[in-house]
Amino acid sequence: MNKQERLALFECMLRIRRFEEDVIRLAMAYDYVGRQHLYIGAEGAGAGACLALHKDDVAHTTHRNHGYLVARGSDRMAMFAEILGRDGGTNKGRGGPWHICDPDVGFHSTSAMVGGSIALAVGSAYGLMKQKSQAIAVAHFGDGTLDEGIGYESLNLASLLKLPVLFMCENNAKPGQRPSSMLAAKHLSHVPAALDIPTAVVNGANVEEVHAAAQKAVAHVRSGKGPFFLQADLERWPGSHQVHAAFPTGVTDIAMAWDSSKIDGKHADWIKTYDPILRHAKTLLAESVATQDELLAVDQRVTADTTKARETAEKSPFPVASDAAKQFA
Amino acid sequence: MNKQERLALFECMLRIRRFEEDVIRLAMAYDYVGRQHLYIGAEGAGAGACLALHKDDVAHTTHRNHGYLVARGSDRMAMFAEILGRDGGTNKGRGGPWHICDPDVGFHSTSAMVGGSIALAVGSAYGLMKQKSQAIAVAHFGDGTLDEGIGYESLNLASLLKLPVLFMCENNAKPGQRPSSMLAAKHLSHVPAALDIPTAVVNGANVEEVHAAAQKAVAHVRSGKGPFFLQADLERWPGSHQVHAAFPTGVTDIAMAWDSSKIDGKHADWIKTYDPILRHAKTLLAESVATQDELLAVDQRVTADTTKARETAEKSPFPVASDAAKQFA
Amino acid sequence: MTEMNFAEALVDALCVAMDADPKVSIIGRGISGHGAEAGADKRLVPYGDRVLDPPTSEAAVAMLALGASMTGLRMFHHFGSGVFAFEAWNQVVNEAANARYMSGGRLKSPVTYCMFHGLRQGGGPQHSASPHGAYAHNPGLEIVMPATPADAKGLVLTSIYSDNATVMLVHPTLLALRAEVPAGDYRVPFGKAAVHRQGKDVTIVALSRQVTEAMKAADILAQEGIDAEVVDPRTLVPLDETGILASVKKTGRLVIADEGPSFGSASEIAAMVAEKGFSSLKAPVARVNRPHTPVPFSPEMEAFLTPDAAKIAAAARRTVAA
Amino acid sequence: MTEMNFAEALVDALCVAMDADPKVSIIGRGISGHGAEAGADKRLVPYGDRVLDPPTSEAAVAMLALGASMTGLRMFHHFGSGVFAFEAWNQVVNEAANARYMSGGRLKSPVTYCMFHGLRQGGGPQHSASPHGAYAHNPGLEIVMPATPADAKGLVLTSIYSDNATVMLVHPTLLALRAEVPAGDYRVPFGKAAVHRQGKDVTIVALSRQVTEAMKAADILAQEGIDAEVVDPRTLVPLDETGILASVKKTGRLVIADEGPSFGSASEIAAMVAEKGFSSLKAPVARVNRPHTPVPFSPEMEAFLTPDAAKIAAAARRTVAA
Ligand SMILES: Cc1ncc(C[n+]2csc(CCOP(=O)(O)OP(=O)(O)O)c2C)c(N)n1
Ligand SMILES: Cc1ncc(C[n+]2csc(CCOP(=O)(O)OP(=O)(O)O)c2C)c(N)n1
Ligand SMILES: [Mg+2]
Ligand SMILES: [Mg+2]
Repeated sequence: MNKQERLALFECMLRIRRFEEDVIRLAMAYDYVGRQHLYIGAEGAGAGACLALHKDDVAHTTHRNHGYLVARGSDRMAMFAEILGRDGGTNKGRGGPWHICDPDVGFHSTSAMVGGSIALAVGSAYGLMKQKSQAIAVAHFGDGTLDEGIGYESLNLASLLKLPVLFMCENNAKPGQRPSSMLAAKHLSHVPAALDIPTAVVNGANVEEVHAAAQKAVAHVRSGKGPFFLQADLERWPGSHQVHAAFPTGVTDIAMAWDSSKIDGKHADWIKTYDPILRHAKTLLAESVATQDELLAVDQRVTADTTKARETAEKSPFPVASDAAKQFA
Repeated sequence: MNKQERLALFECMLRIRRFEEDVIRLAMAYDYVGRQHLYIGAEGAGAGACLALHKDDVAHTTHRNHGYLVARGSDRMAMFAEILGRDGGTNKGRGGPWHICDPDVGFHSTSAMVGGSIALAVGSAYGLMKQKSQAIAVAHFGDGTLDEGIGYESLNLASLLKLPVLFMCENNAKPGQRPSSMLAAKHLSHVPAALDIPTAVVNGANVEEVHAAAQKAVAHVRSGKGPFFLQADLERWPGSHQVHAAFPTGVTDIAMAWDSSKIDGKHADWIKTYDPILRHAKTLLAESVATQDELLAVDQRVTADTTKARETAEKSPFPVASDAAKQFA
Repeated sequence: MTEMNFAEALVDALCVAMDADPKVSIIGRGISGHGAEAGADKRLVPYGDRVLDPPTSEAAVAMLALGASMTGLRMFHHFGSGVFAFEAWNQVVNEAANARYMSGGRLKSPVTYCMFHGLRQGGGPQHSASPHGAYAHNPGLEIVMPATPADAKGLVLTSIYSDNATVMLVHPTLLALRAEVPAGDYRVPFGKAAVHRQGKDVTIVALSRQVTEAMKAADILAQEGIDAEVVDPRTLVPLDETGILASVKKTGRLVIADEGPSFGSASEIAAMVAEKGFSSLKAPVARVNRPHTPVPFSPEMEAFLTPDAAKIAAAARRTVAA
Repeated sequence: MTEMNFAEALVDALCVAMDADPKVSIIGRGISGHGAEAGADKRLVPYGDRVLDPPTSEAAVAMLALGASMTGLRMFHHFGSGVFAFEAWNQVVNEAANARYMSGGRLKSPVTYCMFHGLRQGGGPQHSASPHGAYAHNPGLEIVMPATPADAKGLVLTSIYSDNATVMLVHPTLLALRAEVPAGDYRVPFGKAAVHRQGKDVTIVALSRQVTEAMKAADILAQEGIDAEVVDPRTLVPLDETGILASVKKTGRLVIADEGPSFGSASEIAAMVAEKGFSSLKAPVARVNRPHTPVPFSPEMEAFLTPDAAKIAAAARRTVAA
């Protein structure tokens, strides 16, 4: 990977982080903002996978969806506006945070039902194959999806029909907390393997490892060899199931990558040893790919963009309430 | 296995066969008899498994249910009566052929939804475990069940909770016809194996092989070690999906076991090389466990019993039609 | 116009659509059922893999259809029995039904889910459901119930070319029904009731197979001097409220014949008239439904529960006498 | 009698049942929701593995509950949101609903399926369903909708001791509602409406959270000289037709307030009265439902769709003026 690509991964992850931090700010400011499932801590998986895709590849995501859309360049103003239920939102305020839809950058329906995204992605793959498209389909989903029968059925369908779909599973079912899945399998990937789907498992905190594996997986799928199951193991960010908006690990300061005195609080350990963005920053510095100033400059740009997008969204109007029952034609 | 046990397997299989033959006769005589899913050709699996159970073990079956009930001694008159929709039926005519229920011999709900029996059996296992019963639960189901997500979910639940349930899968998904399942797995049993359930695969046409494996599997489950998945591979009987009642392989003549001149017709090959009853009869004769006369005597008894049960059922009254909307309290 | 049976009309519509548009794609088998009309499906064989025979995985297959429809295919997915589609309930009523609206109109979801419903003689407790009312209860779906071969063809084509998710329910006993069917790309509009018989004494709103029964009932009633109007809404969502209200305004009396149990389609039609056509009503509304009970297998019991011409005629007589 | 909130009353009922009967067994978590009342669930911790926290496999878990109930356990299974239970639709409406009847009465199925329903502010298109009408449409199920803490307790206990499959729907915004609740094994009979307020001008039949709204509407109406009677059926199946008809006979006017869309509970109640209480009616029936549309996330749009006291009062005024 060249410098530009490695910096692109950094910028992509940071864009996601800054976006989610602003979502927390919005959730604190507006009581009607729905329950948030934030992508903080999973940026390595999302950025690593999404930057391996083409613009016209079709993805379906779960409730934890913001990261992928930001990674692939969905308009952040429209995303914030959707989260705020505004008329200028990606879905004109009809969908809200769980259902952000942006076909222009490859995002079809986002389902908040566990098992929804994997099954829809298999459908997209079928549609793309029948239309002889060069694009592939991507299912972004969590380990919880393999608890649901439809997850298994979807894997089977894809394998049977040799569909062009990348199964991108983010496994944060780590011991210690109540896991988001309860699977008797010794390893999640035994399930797709039993259905004759090739699999690979990577460390989701290592964005370069994810990206390399995703590129291989995408090439496999795009070449017509059928589905591939890529599993990124993750450690859950402490706020990942928050009901009330909060910053358990604080706002990320990029300087934490070189100045650990800035790190404190209950979750200092997570920040120090796990945070995928700081980890990648450290690598870039250690391998002299970038300087501290270069990284700070990226952050400044990203933060400014994000803030502007959020502020514009906050000023944007609501849809006309009495249009609620109007259907789209 | 001693002579008595080996003859018991023979008699059990024959009881099922004679029963199903009479079901075909009824379906020819009464146009309202529902669509029949007959157990002919699968007797090796059903008899082999059922004779390994205790009377209080709780089983759930699919649409192809008659064989198990006959094997475990459900009153055949009441079964025929149910198939005829009579008041004296096992379910007072409310259930019909697909739903024969007989808790007295361990049969709780029979579901005609693919995936129903396996899931209910897991529930029975949960109930038995919570009530510290020595009994186990048995799920009788076909390969089709593993197409359904609920089949997978049920395997997972049983494995997670270490439930006392025997998964008795009859796999007749043989190439050549449209199979009853379409699974991308190289072997069906890879699915339970991925969920950490021990498995064994036997030839369902060999009743002694099935029986021995079932005894081992039942012992495993009863000892508290959790579920077991026993797969009996079967060749589909040519009439197994019949819409119109017919005898494609004819009425079984036990003498075919020693006099092949009695075998003819389109499916002579199936009768000669596959029929599990004739196969077992040949073994019993070859190993001098029984004589031709002994086997014929068993048949005479079984056929007479069956005929009597059927005729009694045919004479039994229908429930009062206007009671249809009355619920049971 | 050619005479054909309902099963042939269904399949004819699929062939017309596939011939005209390469994006039309089908999932399922046994579209013409498992009875004497099953042969109609043979016309689909030449379309090869444009007709997918799926595994027994209703939920994932329904989503395959929906996801594919979002990429531009026009999907027609036949589940077989409506009770099998229960395995895909969330996928149809919560995913497909919401897909277009919740995208703010950015996605289209041209998927049609077709299935059999009804008291079919010997279906027993688990194979006799008539779930159209429950589907109609979920906003975002178009609900279609053809009662004649021509409507079968015309409604299939309108469903396929609709950009919304549509659920079509077919009564298997209708498959053998023969009648004239228009050739080519014939479409029946959604939301427009068919008045099968004009009358002035009582309106019988009937759905699916009950249209046939209502026509028989009207014949019986005619002999007794009662002049019944038979109205088939054809689509439940959208519902032709104007058409139904106009008929009730003319007759002043309303009988609704539907195989579904209470809390369903007949309830909605009765409620709608009690709200918007109250001043037209000269007598209590009457519903001819299956009673609120699981369906027994026993044949005489099932017949006892099944709405038919005699029961419709009896209800109409009561209503006219009230 | 102790004052407690609805969530505490629900949990109290479960504890009473588990203490009295070792066969009572629970599945689910978040019975008291995820809001401020969630702490009520802590009382369940000491019951250990009598409360199972299941995987996200709604269909198989619903069948686990049903199968276990056939072996003698009395199962209470909470799905969380009602839309999650859609994944178990076939298992609830086709397996559990039919189990007892189709066995000819040989099996019992003492299983209760509990879930949240409703427009809950910000649920958006996929998390706002009110499926009670669709459940009620499936014969064989008892359908229960408590609107007060006391009814929550009393209906949970009656459900647990019922030998039939029962579906209970709870509106999450009710969880915080506080009121007196009887101690011990308190049971509320199925099929008996509660008259929360006597009145002579108009009957408001209200369900679940709409009972609270209807009471507010009655206060508003009282100030205008309109005397409303508020009736809560509490169970949809069995439905207290006698109680509803008696009220309509007294008032001559009927408004039905229910969050479900059309083709549902309000439709059934309206239809039932249009059939059996037609001669009592002095004005058109009025329904206050959510409109027939997917539910938008945008807060003002959602509010626009949500039935409330003002909408109920407006409907009552129209009805009284008609
Ligand atoms: C069908 C269904 N059942 C239950 C839920 C409730 N639910 C929301 S998120 C979640 C956990 C999902 O876990 P996973 O997919 O691993 O995602 P994570 O939150 O861990 O990123 C559950 C069970 C749901 N949304 N849909
Ligand atoms: C949920 C559901 N979907 C579809 C069906 C229709 N169906 C009836 S039998 C059958 C095949 C079942 O195959 P298998 O379980 O292997 O049993 P077999 O008939 O081969 O013995 C199917 C798909 C059904 N009964 N239930
Ligand atoms: Mg997870
Ligand atoms: Mg099979």
